[in-house]
Amino acid sequence: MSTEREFMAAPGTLGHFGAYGGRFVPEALMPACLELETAFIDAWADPTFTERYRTVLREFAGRPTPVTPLRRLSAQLGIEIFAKREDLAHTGSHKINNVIGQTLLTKRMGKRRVIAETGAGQHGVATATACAQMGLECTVFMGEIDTERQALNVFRMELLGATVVPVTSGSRTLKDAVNEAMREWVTCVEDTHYCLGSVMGPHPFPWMVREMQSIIGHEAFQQMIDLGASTPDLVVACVGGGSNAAGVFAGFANTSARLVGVEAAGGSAVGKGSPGVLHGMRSLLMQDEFGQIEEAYSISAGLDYPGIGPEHAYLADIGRAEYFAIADEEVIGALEVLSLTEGIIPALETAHAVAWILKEAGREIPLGSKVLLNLSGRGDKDVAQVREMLRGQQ
Amino acid sequence: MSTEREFMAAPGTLGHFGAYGGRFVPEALMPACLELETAFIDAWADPTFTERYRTVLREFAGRPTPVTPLRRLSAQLGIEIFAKREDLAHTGSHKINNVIGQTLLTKRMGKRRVIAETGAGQHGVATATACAQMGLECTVFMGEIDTERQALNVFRMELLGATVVPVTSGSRTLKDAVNEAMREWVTCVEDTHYCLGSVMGPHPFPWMVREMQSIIGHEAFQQMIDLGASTPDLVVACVGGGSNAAGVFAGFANTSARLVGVEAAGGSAVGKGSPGVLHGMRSLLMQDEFGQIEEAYSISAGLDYPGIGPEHAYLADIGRAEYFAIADEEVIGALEVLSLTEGIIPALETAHAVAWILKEAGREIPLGSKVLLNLSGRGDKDVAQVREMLRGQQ
Amino acid sequence: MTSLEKRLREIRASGRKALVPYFVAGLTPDWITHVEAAVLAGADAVEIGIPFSDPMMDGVVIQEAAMRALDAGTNLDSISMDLSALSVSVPLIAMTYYNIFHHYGVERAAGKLQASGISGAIVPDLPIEEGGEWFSACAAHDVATILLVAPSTPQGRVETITTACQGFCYATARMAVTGRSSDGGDGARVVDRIRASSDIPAYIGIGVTTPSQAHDASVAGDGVIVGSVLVQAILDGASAPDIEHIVRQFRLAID
Amino acid sequence: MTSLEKRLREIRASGRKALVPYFVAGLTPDWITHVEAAVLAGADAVEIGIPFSDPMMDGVVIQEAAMRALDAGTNLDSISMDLSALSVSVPLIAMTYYNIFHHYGVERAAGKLQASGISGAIVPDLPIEEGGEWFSACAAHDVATILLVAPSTPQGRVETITTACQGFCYATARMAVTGRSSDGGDGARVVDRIRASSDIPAYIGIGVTTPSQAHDASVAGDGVIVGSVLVQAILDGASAPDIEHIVRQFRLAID
Ligand SMILES: Cc1ncc(COP(=O)(O)O)c(C=O)c1O
Ligand SMILES: Cc1ncc(COP(=O)(O)O)c(C=O)c1O
Repeated sequence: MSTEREFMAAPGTLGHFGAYGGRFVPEALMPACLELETAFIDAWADPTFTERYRTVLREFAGRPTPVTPLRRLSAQLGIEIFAKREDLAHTGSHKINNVIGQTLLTKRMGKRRVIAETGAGQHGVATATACAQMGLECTVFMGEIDTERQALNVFRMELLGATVVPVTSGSRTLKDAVNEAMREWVTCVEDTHYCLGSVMGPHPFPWMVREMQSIIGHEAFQQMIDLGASTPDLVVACVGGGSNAAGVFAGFANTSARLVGVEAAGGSAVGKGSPGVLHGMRSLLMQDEFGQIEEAYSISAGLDYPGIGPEHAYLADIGRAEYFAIADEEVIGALEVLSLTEGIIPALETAHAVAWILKEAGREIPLGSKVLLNLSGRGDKDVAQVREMLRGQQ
Repeated sequence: MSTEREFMAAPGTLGHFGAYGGRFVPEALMPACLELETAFIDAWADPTFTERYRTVLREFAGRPTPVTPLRRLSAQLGIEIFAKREDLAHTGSHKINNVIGQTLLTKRMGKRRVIAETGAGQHGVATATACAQMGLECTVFMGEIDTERQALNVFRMELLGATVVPVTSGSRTLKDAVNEAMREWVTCVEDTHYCLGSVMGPHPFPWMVREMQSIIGHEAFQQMIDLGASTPDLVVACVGGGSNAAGVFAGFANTSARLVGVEAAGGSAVGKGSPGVLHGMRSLLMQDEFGQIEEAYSISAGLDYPGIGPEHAYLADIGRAEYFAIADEEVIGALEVLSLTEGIIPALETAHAVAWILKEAGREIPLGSKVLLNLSGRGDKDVAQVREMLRGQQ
Repeated sequence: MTSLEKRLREIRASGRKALVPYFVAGLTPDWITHVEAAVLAGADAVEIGIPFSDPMMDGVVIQEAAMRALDAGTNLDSISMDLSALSVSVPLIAMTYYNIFHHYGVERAAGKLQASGISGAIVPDLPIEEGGEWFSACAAHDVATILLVAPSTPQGRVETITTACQGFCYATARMAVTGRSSDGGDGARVVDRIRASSDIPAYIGIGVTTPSQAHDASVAGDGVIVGSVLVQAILDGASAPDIEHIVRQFRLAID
Repeated sequence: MTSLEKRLREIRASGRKALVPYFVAGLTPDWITHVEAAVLAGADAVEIGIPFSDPMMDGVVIQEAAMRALDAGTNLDSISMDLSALSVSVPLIAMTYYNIFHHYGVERAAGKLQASGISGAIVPDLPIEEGGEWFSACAAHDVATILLVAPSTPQGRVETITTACQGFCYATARMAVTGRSSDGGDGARVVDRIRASSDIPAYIGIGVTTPSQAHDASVAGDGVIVGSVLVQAILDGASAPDIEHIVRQFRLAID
């Protein structure tokens, strides 16, 4: 892998990542997107802002999260695995990093309210959390089906003071929640920020969210050195929209590490998708022959998205990152293995990345390799579901 | 408060804290207790061991946990509140600190198996977690009623490879789980360590667990200085057995800080108890006129214990710490307030400490005071229960 | 100048305010008869909505209609086929989201529109910055690329948009998605800003629900787009004569 | 020397192995008749279990019995009252957990035992290190403080224990709580270690379930304690004659 070129640099003002990205939004939202871009560029270059961002992450969200050497699993597989522990961040996943950045930016832009979409509820809970902490009003759009499947997360958001709006349009899941949040945003851009939950949507979101998640990769890069492990041979992360993957990749894009994104087979935009335009971006999407977007289906709600962030589509195009898919059937076993051997119950999303490592150790991953796994979230939210599924199998 | 005397020093070889503590165990367990005492003293003085303990806490459990200034709540109450965030430790509470110390000690003693008691399951999950990480066999005793109330935690422990034994004797809750673990321990002391979950039981447990939890207080002491806040006026923690309180108190016992333990009204050993002997220790216990131990009842399973650690009984006796009780009715509101104003959903146990602060700001807590709250655990485990209760109220 | 724009300028020159009803293609098997009815009632052009799974700019009514149409198997090819049975004298304008054309292939899609008798296209999620490919393809097929100006669009941007815009300029009356609305909105102000930078016909749409709202809009602008109220009627089972009746109310109101 | 120890030494001197059945006080309303039946069948002393809510050294049988007795309102006062109706010739030994006496007040409790005709006490969760107060109170009331030695007790500690122990020394046959057991256990080895440091009578208990186990234990030690098997029988509804019959089997086996 040549590193002469700079990977994961800032996109231009159009927000293009090769053939992907851009800003495909109604005119009504265009000023808000432009305002956001300016505000973000300005804030991100302002040491007072970035210092505040890092302070809140440290004091409130528990950063830095550690890197844990997975010694027992490593010994079993004949490779050396390290886990970046986003499961230990406040609210249980990497989602909080982005949300704290965006809510601080909301205040800086002088807006008083935040809207967000959520699938399983992780991003919604994180957003509600940051809004509570900062005294912002918060409305979360959630597919009606998801509000039923994840009733406890709805209650959690409500406890945190957010209003949860069940979305009854379309497939009544995540992608419709995004549509609805966009529709709402049109009506209230003046005083409301739309806090998108992954590296998707119109420019500057994919870039901004990646930047706000890149703290994962930058921390991990230094922590690997501190552990005496230096640069890993592979960096592996699960991919829904792609924010945790983008965040960890950002720390290693310009090293020799191989970057691997693991999608859910039922939501595999790189594996099964083709270029398209949705939710404000051009990217790879799962769609039918007439360009109608297909519903994703995955055992893990957080990977249940028919698209992928545009920068990932680009990284796949140029071969800087590779994307693999893991089927639902492989996921539970991986969750069990990590729990049993390392005392960490991962989120179902994360378990996809674990499953890929278990499967490819000694194949795609040569024996003796050093692997950094981005442990994007904890499995507490999934334990009831896993229990039902394991019972079903018996 | 005079600080000429040293508070929270090591107890003597009999494990006495004033009139409390000791080692009230069957002869069969006496050698194991003595062996443990020797092993602990030896390990705790061995920099290799303490370094390993701190490394595992850092790399695996996410220490140090931050201290978060609760700015919005502080402004509302007119006092300055800081929260020590044990909710961000792996498995969601301070319990992991103790468990990692004890499992490392188990390995050092050459034992291969760990048994533990658990009420709601927090200590059980933490123990199962540490055992999985270290490759130790693990059996957790849990009152049958609790296994039903906390079925998800049972499943969590099983995912982590532990065997959960429902205890059908007595009241089939926590205190019976302790009895049963003791009974089991008698039969297998040779190769099994009993990993007690709080600052209770026979010497050296109350002292050892306090030492293993004192990292909370020592971290917090320095963090308060780093935050420019120096010594708090009050340090407030909830008290079940008393381990999180003991851990945080340990960092401030020899400062001018007022130490406040908050018990559940239904499990208030200081408030309603009298001296007695149970589970290997002399302490304050809730008991009837003939010395039969009463069942505790609290909305929070982790405070559902009729006793308190002997050192707390002593600190209460000499007035170095004060203990207050909070009724069930006050707890949910406190959980809601902290969630809404600070974006942190606390455990029901922790919510007792929060409730006391809300109630006493401007009364027991003079306006302008600096208060350190030990945020012992996160509320995710309790959200379903809280939801049911709030529904019931409507 | 595209033939659509020529035609719309003629209408304006004649002193007539343009009425542009919107229909969701494929919503009912006889959707073509609704188009015909509207023309009969005095429509000057008709918007043909091509249903998309994720209509980001549409409210519940059009969302629901798009879902139904898709469930019935509607797609660009079937719409083209249906349109071959239509013979009306007014221009047809496609309205959909960019992915439909993007996925079909922009060149192929523009050709298909032309072949189906469509002379304009509104793609609300395709801004000028990203539209290059599509605009060229349309130009090659005499399909006018109609752009939108919103109340939030700054004047500088209005100029850029009107410069690129063909046929008419779509003045969105409010910061909202399609659907019912009770107030008059900001249409007049948006039209003023369009006129400040261009003499392209400016039509007002989004939330024009009642004939009286249409009247007000027609006073300010050169034409009015009426969508959700018609689609709602069809969802409720309106027949072609019903549609004719409704459109006529709007015609009367703006004349 | 306490009167209990004097009596037990006499029994040993006579060449007789001591049989000590255990009953849970208050388990049934007529529990006193079970004690009498046991004496009739040849018991040399009787252990009176005072029920405690948290019997840490007891297995399921005695736990269950203690619960039932407590539910029936049993307490130190009621037991004392019940015992006033008992007239048997053999010594009675209380067995319970320390909190019962601690809470009652050690001085008052020892006095109560004496007044109830009890001449010894076994408190398995009270080790020598913590026993001082209780031991003095007992000494003042001629209540022998019987201590336990376990298979895990190191020899040095055995010496300390036997020095303080009165009446007899309780050799626990196994690392286990009370209850059934199928093997013979380590009783003989424990007795050897007691004898290596003292000539106090050494009785074997914990898990002595069958007459044949009792026989083996009586060969090794000076006496045998039989508990759970009797308590189980009572839980199952045994009458006083049933108890007499069972105890007689044990008597025959050790004679
Ligand atoms: C734990 C966890 N990991 C991964 C994801 C997927 O999102 P992304 O690909 O943006 O990291 C989610 C989304 O909810 C998540 O909760
Ligand atoms: C979050 C939390 N806080 C407090 C407690 C009470 O235990 P302790 O008093 O030992 O800290 C528990 C026990 O389960 C707990 O889970």
